Amino acid sequence: MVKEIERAGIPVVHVCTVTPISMTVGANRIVPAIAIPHPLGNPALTMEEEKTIRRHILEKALNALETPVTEQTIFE
Amino acid sequence: MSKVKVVQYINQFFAQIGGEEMADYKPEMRDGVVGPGTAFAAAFGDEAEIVATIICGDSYFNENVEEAKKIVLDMVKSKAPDLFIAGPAFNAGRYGVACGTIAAAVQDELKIPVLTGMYKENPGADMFKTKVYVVETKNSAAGMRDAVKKMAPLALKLARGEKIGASCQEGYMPNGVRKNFFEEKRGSSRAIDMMLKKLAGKEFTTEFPMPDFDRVEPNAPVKDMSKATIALVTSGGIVPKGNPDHIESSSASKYGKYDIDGVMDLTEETYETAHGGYDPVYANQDADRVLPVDVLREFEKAGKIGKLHRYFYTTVGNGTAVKSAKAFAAEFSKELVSAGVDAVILTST
Amino acid sequence: MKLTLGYIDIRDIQLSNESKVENGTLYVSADAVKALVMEDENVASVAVDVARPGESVRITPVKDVIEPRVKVEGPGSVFPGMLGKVQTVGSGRTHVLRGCAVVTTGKIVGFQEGVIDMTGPGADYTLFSKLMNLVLVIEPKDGLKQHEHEHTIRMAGLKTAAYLGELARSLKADEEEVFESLSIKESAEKYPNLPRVGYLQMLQSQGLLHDTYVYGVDAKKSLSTIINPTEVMDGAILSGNCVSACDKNTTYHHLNNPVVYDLFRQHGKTLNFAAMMITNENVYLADKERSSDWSAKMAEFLGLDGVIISQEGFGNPDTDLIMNCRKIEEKGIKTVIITDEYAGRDGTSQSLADANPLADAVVTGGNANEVIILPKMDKVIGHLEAVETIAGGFAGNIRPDGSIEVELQVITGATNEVGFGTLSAR
Amino acid sequence: MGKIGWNRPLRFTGRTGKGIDMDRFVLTNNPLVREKLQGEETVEFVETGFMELLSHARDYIHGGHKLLTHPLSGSVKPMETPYKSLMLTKSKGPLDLSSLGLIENALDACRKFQFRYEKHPERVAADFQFIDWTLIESALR
Repeated sequence: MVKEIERAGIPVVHVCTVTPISMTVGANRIVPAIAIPHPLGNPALTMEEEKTIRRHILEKALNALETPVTEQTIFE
Repeated sequence: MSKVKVVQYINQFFAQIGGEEMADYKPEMRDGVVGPGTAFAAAFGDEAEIVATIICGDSYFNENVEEAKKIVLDMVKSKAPDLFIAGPAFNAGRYGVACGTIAAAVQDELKIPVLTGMYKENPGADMFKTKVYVVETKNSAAGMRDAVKKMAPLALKLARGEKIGASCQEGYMPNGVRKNFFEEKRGSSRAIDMMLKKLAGKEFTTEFPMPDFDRVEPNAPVKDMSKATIALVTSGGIVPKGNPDHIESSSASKYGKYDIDGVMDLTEETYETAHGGYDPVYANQDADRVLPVDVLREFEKAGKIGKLHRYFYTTVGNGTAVKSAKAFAAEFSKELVSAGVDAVILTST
Repeated sequence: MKLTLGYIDIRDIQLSNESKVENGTLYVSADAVKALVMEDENVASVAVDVARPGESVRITPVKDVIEPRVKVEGPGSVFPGMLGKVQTVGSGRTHVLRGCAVVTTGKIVGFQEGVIDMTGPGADYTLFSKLMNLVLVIEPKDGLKQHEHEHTIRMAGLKTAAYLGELARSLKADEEEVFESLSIKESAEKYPNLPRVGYLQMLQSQGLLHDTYVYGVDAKKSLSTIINPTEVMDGAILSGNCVSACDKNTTYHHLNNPVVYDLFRQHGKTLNFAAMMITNENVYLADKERSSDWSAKMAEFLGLDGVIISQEGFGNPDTDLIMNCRKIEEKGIKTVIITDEYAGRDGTSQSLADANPLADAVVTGGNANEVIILPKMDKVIGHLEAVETIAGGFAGNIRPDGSIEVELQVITGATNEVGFGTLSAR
Repeated sequence: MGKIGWNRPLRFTGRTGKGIDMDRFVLTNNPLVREKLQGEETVEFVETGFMELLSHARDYIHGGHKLLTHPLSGSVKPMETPYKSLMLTKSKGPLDLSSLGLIENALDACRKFQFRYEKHPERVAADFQFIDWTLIESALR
């Protein structure tokens, strides 16, 4: 899916837990997420703490979208 | 057995009307054989007859797809043929795409068997080889004789509803449907032949290609994020509560597109996941954990991003099963482009 | 190690009061065979029957197919460690009753498959339909446990095959073939310019009806190892499995392993058949890692340029197959893998349960999910209710005219992964 | 060297050397497996279907548990037998990618088979249970 979006000419960042799968499916900008059932959250935390994590991940995602890349890159 | 009735579709060039300068030529139907039809007619002998030939300019077709499709479909319908042949298009790109498009339309809408042919690198080949039978031809019209030799027998089989063999036997491009057949040599000796070629650095053909691992070049980054429209796409199956479009939990046959105009936060009461590929408890409690609308609204308000796109797209494809997701994505990516979306955040579980 | 195979061609089997081979006919004393099989106190009864190519006969559920052979010269005897003593076989001279087989049937579990049709469309999918088959229908004593039942039928087949093989001991061979494998050093010196090709055979080893034996040892209990390819011709590897019959190796497949024979036939001409390795397909994931590590290590140690890998079974062995392939390729050694496919009835599903781009050279035995209609046969040898189970079970349907619609997977050897047949798919 | 059990097989890391104390548990929907392993192994028995059991295992893997046996063990087709037993670690760690790949591929593989086992008679169910037992037993012993 990520490849098709990229192919259409839109830069795309893939936020996902299993980064090696993201590499295999051909994502170019990758941001690691928390866990499969809750990639952008963590039910063990309070809602506010969760939101902080989510902000953090999305800031990385925006940063990835603003960064030129020439090959598959994971933004840790 | 009665004679098979065939309608053939060709472009302005093969109808000897003209080259690029005549590419705007509008669809026209002539009775009987035109151009390459002669060679097909010879190959068919008494088995089949080309009752009509439809001619259409490549530019006309590609620039007026819907209109051209409708006119050609009506023409084909009026002749009620047993089979529709488009091309062969060889390496002509726009002709190949036209052949694939119209063949797929005839097959789907008129339920008439279809066949086309083109060179393997013709863009029409990749686009249509899994939808209609596409015979692999040489890269120029000099390969007409060879193309007819492969296409004519397959055409007859298709028209008569006979069993179609494996791609390598019948000459069509592999279409993702695995078909059994008997080889001449047993498996062990085929393996040794393949090994010897591989060791010698010669070309060999695997009998089962591994799933695609191709790559797409990264696009240029977003220049000014504060003015950019960001769209959210997820393979995590987030849908409005109640799953109004009945998106299936696995092997999704469709994707969802939902309006989030004015939605600031996804709550337990309003959104849920339709995904069957993971424990849904956490996403159902708070769908922002998968589709982070809440934080992106914050960013929008703070001017970090220009705006969040009005619609989000959702599928249930999991990380490893990419088969059907690909087709959906190609479709909605077009919408994203025309809606002026600058970048996409795709979240996966 | 050098082994001469003397082939005695069998063109017919007749039940008779004396067992002998005469003018290409194998005469079998059913009484003698029965007595032999009944030596096992777990057997309640045994019926002996003959199925010939072209006859309207269906054999089911097939447990094993075994070619009668006898060791004429050289150490050991056939099926070492199982019938004979544990002694290295594979040298000297062995006689083969070519063109015939012992087929055992026995209903060990309620969902067994394994069909051999001697005529009709199903016959095209199993090369055993081309053989003269002596079929043993074995009934166990009441209450016999599945493990012992399997063992009883396995041994009955081997003993009968060895008994028939014995008839060939002093016969003159119709044809002879010599197979010689050299030591690593000798072959390297003799064929310095030929590519060194090895064969890695994967053996099913997961549990009851999923086992393979090497010199009598359950393959799951062994690490990957080296075997001399002529050893398999004397029955060093034999089958204890039959579930999902299309891609399981019977003992006949092991004795006639086509990768071994075809590599030998190219040996010294286009390649140097440098070594044969065997490995297992265990359930425990750590075992899979260990066994495939070992295969790759051996391939490197033996200085191979290429390895042909054959799989046995589907699903979980796909993981072993891809591990073996990937780890060997990562050593810079080229691989070709032989597998089969489960692409769904319509052929559109993903064929293997695992994949890797390094597996770029694949030979396939075809799609085992493809549906075939098997017409009603005049006679069924074996267990009628097995046909009903197959037909009514997961893989098939009974049609009004008595024919059954089944997937190829029920046919013994249909999509064999040592490359025994010509079936393929694209 | 010598006294700390350095030569003990790696699998036996439990306090007592008994399966029940080791870092493993059996997830099964097979009553025979529950019965056979009672008191010997940690068993989670779930009364559910084949696919559901795999999904259950998948959730464990998503939570950081590792698979110890192959989810497609056995050649009895996934949709033929209703029974499945597999082994996972009790401990949790970072997401184990090979476990994840295995379980996802297994679920994919299952979807292409048709469920037919409801047609089998009672006795066959016992056979299926037994075969499933021998498969998991081969990994435990």
